[in-house]
Amino acid sequence: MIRMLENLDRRWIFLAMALCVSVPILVIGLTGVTFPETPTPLAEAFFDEVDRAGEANGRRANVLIALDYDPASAGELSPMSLSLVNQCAQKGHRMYFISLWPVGPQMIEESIDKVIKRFYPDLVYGQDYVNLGFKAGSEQVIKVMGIDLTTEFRTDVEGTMLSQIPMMEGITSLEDFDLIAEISAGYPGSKEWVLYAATQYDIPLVSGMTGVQAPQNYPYYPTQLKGLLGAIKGAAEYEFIVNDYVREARVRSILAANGIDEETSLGLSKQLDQISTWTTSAEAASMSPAAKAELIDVATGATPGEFLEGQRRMGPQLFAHLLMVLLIILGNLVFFAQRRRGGSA
Amino acid sequence: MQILTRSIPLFITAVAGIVMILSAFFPYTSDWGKFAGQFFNILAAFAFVLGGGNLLKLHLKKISDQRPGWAYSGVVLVCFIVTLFVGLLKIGAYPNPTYPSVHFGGETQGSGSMFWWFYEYAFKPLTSTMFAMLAFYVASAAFRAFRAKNFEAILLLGTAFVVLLGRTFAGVLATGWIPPDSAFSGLRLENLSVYVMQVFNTAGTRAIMIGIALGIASTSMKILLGIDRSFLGSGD
Amino acid sequence: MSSSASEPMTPAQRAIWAIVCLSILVIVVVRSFIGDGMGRVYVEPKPMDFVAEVTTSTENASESTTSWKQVSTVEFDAYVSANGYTNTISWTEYDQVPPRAYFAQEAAGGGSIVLSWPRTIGLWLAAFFTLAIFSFLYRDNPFYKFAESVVVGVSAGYWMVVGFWDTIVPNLLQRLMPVFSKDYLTPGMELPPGGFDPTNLVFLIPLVLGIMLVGRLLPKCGWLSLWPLAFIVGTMAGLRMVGYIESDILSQTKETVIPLYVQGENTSSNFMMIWSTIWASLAQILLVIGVLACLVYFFFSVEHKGAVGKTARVGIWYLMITFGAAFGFTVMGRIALLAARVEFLFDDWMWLIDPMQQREFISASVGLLF
Amino acid sequence: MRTSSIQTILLTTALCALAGGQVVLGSSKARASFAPPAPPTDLVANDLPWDGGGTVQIDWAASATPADQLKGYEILAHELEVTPRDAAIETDEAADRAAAEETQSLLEGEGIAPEDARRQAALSTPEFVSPPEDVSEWSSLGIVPATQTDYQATGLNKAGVYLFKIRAIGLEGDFSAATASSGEIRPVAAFFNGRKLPLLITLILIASAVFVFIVLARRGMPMRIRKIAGLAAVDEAVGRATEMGRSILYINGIQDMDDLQTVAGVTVLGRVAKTAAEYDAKIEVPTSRSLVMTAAREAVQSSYFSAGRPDAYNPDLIYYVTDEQFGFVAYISGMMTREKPAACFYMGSFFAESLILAETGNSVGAIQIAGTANPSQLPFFVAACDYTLIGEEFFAASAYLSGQPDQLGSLKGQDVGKILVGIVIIIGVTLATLQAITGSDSLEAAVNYLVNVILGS
Repeated sequence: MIRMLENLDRRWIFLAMALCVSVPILVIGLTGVTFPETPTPLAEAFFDEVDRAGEANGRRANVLIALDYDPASAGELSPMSLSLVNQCAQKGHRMYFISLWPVGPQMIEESIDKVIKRFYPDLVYGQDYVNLGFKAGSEQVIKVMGIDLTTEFRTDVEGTMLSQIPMMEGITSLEDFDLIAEISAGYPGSKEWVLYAATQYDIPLVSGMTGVQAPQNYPYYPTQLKGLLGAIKGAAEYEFIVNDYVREARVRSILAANGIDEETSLGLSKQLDQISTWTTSAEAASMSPAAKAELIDVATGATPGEFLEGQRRMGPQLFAHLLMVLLIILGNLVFFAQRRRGGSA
Repeated sequence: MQILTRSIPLFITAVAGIVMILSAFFPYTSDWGKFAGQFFNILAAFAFVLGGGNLLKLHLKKISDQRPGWAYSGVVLVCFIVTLFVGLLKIGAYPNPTYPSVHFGGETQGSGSMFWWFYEYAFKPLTSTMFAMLAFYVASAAFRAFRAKNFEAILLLGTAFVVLLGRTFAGVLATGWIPPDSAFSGLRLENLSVYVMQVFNTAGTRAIMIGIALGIASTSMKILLGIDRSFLGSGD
Repeated sequence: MSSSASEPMTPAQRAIWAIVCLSILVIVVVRSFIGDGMGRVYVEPKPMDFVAEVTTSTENASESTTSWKQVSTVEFDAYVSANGYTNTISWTEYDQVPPRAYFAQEAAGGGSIVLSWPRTIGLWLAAFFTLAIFSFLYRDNPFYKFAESVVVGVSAGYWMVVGFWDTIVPNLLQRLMPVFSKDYLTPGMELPPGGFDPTNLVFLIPLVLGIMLVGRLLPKCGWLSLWPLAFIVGTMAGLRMVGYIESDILSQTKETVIPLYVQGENTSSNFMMIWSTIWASLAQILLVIGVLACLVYFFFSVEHKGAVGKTARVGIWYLMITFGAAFGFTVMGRIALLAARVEFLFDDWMWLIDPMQQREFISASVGLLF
Repeated sequence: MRTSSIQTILLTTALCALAGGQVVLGSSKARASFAPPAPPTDLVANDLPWDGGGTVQIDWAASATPADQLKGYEILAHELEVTPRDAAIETDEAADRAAAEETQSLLEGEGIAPEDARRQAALSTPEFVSPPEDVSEWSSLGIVPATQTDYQATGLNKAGVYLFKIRAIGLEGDFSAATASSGEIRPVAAFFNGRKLPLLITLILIASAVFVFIVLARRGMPMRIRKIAGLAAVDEAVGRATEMGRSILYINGIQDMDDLQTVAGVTVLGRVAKTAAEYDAKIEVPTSRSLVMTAAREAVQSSYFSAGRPDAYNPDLIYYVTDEQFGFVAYISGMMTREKPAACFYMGSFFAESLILAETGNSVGAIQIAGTANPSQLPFFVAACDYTLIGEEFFAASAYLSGQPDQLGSLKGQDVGKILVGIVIIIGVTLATLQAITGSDSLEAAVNYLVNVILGS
């Protein structure tokens, strides 16, 4: 047994890894079952910070969304971006997309297409969100933006001058944003935003990042980084919180539109499974059947697949982690067996 | 020649660096910092041209020498030139609907354009699959390299275990029996992994960061003073 | 090292690997003929038609301005049949739609959604590239070498194009040649008063430096690139020096100035209170010890002997725990990326799973048959 | 700005004398009505001196309503708009008169044409549109807790002119009357940004420590540096490559010359190349940035020159591959399996490719030495390479390898920096712990001063 392990071709390990990842994906894909998530304080802090943005100023918040990653890291990060945009759009924040990565504009486009165009078709480009595109120069771009944003970003991604974009009015530098939300895959990324934006101008910064960067950015939490999502686990937790929030917010808005008082609607939005029984009660008598049907659909309907990406990926994650632990143990068994035989390790 | 290749570059380095330092402290000089920053960004874009030129040179030479594998150099060149041609001339890109008569007015990477096609169906799958290969290498490294050779290595492995298990549902399963509101709830794997991150990892990373920052500060100073000029080729 | 990729394999191993490859092939072939098939992309054409509106200046008849108006297909056809194609611009954009929409359209008996050949070919190409890269895990082979050459070529070109359109044009050309840029490159820009802003002449500096940089390509002109290089290294050294001292030295020191004794937060009972105080204080104590011990490890002036050696050793322990944590997190990230690629193969290409509800459920259940 | 009250008091008392344009408003009598809370009084607003501009310090006296019956204070601001020029000159009598006087003086003193003089005069004495009477049209900068009586308004337009008002908010959300408006405040930038003073001092301390030790080293003071494991292995690795007749692969990270790790990597490359030149081993340097290629060629060429073998230098072995990370990795890993280098050096800034490179290098049986300051990649290098330079050690290595007094001196300077950091941490932690145990106010003030002013920047 040990002999066999000693001479194990690494291709067998590759095969085991391939199976550990692909089988759970197939099973979850076919059954649609995901593991439950328990959000950690870091993900909750991220959510709260986005939720609170601009509150002190009593107006719609200006949120700078920097998507600094490329397709290579999209597997880990795109669930974060989608949920971030979902939360901002539901909350009514104004979104300013930028990227310090050359391929970033594609990531921005993807988030806009998948979330805003599909689920929030009422939002208007130039009034509710704008895509400022990519700029080369890494942290220098951040530094210049801190002094004067318009010199670096002269036009949006379609070549329209910023002065012709309504939502750019009053935006002259980084300090005009209520929050910077950043999704990062490396350099330039979270660290640069912390160094040159959050530390220098004291703007609240939240960041989602790859697993690789998370350990290095923990020291910045909670002062320089107000919220931190690490790797797919952070994405899954955040996704979970945002999905709940969006569902509750929508239930409340339907109830409000139908003249249901705030207290009832608040109570109901916390107990979504009670909604369908509630619609038969006397309190709901004022609602039209169509409104009731919509309400039940929003409250209990399936979450769109886009917003479950992170949670789906936790399945393969679990099995692959177990495999890793097993491999380390096996590797060490071999090591100790060799050492006992007196062979060189 | 010495002036052109040594004195002037060193002067430029010192001036550019000192301007950047001053602009952090003196608000009136922040405009200089802004200009220097913009110049840098433009130079970074020019560097891509230099890179492309070098690529051309290298692979043309390989082809003309008929070195082994020169056919692949041909593939590189064809892909490079076609991407460049399509992207720079915006071939197949849709014009901006506000200014339909200006060919170059549209988005370079608008979805549906030819450049987008290169991105979506060649660039994206290739780079992300290269990245995904890491999952396999990580597994093989786990088997071959992560050996409990000494106490230090055991610490490394133990932490890796806690994080690997604590960050999935397995952590919840393994230590779910510890009541969440007891005195020892901190030992539940999912809490323990957060604890490890916030205490040990933070301490280690913080010291590494302080050390590196000092290293960077002193390297920067040596560069600005012209003591370290290896990037200009003076070596020792 | 016990084994390496270059060692020959036993015939049995070879056979198993052949089976793996073969089974993938069989699934692909069978899948493409069963149910709704696989790997197709559908699009909906969206005609973009524009008609010129020429307005002649009231003061000078020879001066006229042309503006373009987007019109519907019906209006456009009417215009063309009356005036011909002069003064018109039109093209067709295609929006990608989920296959579900196409199936629904077919069931309803026709519509505008069509199969997109370029995108379908692209999808298969993407799948080919994905598998070609993965094939390197088995061994180096011509497919991998081909994919490798493509990624080198395409990416080098990609970066140049993006650098040109996103940085050189807006930040350099718009400043130095505003009129030209507005007319031909970025029609949306605003011209500075008088058509040119003389302060922008300062941007000749990066232009000259940029050209010097590219001068590296010419033989004997290598020294030219030293100037821009000096500029880049200099600005970065200045920027980094301040940035790192501020953020990493001052801020991180500040974060470490914490009390070693912290009152616990859980006050539900006296017992819990003592324990949570112990846990919270212990965390602070361990943190401070760790930072100091690691700093000692990075101390270069003294040999690691005696008390210094012992402290440095504690520092190494902390570093190893840090690396262990980094390892754990990195593994997480890598696996998520692999999962994303596998999802691409199963979902977009093979149509085996359907998490985004892009197709009818039927196709997914056909997938289940395998 | 996380300004503690102690800092605010220090700043305002110390700097009030310096500030011009200070405006103190007479206190209005607090009304003893029950429904709306009493307004705060004694509003004082000042441009924060010695800042980068855009910040105004606002202080006021608490409302007569007790703090526990208030939700907080709302800070209101209004940016004054300049009256359109024509209106200012032609309709407003006072402005007209002022402008006329100014015009006259310009005409007499400087001989400027009447039209120009008039315009210039209008510009030099701007007239503002009077602020809206209704405070609900003023913009709210935020709400502070009722226990607080000061606020720093940040992010204001440096070129703008502002008015401020404060009002109290009752528990029911009802507003008190607003205070009278403050005077016109221009949040201008100072000559020096005082908030950065501690940063400047730190910078000077560290820089001078490095500088002093460099000077001492040049004067011949012996600089002893502890051994750095892994560096001795450089010669061994180069020697082995020579014996085996295979090449040495040197990867300088995947970042550009703007990353100081890359610069340090180039320095180490110079040394490795010199050894290689002496041993007559072939060294190959593929780079992912064209600027790095430029610098690497310069460094290697001069190494070959100083080793006395300029003829053996072949620039074609130092070449650019692609900027794209994985394009670069695909190339390198392919090349490694084909050419099987005997020694691999990874010195610079690495990311995800670290493991691919180290694993591939391992599988072809190369001796591997790595050095990087990217902590996330260190576990992989530590596990898969023979020697690894961790973080700062990597920067130290470039100094250590060169053996130059300058470089060694700078290492000593870095150590001084570490001692400083250690001392500050120990003092701070001791004070903070004593404060936590005793609850002493004076200790709290000391800790706050240390944390927010000295380290605050």
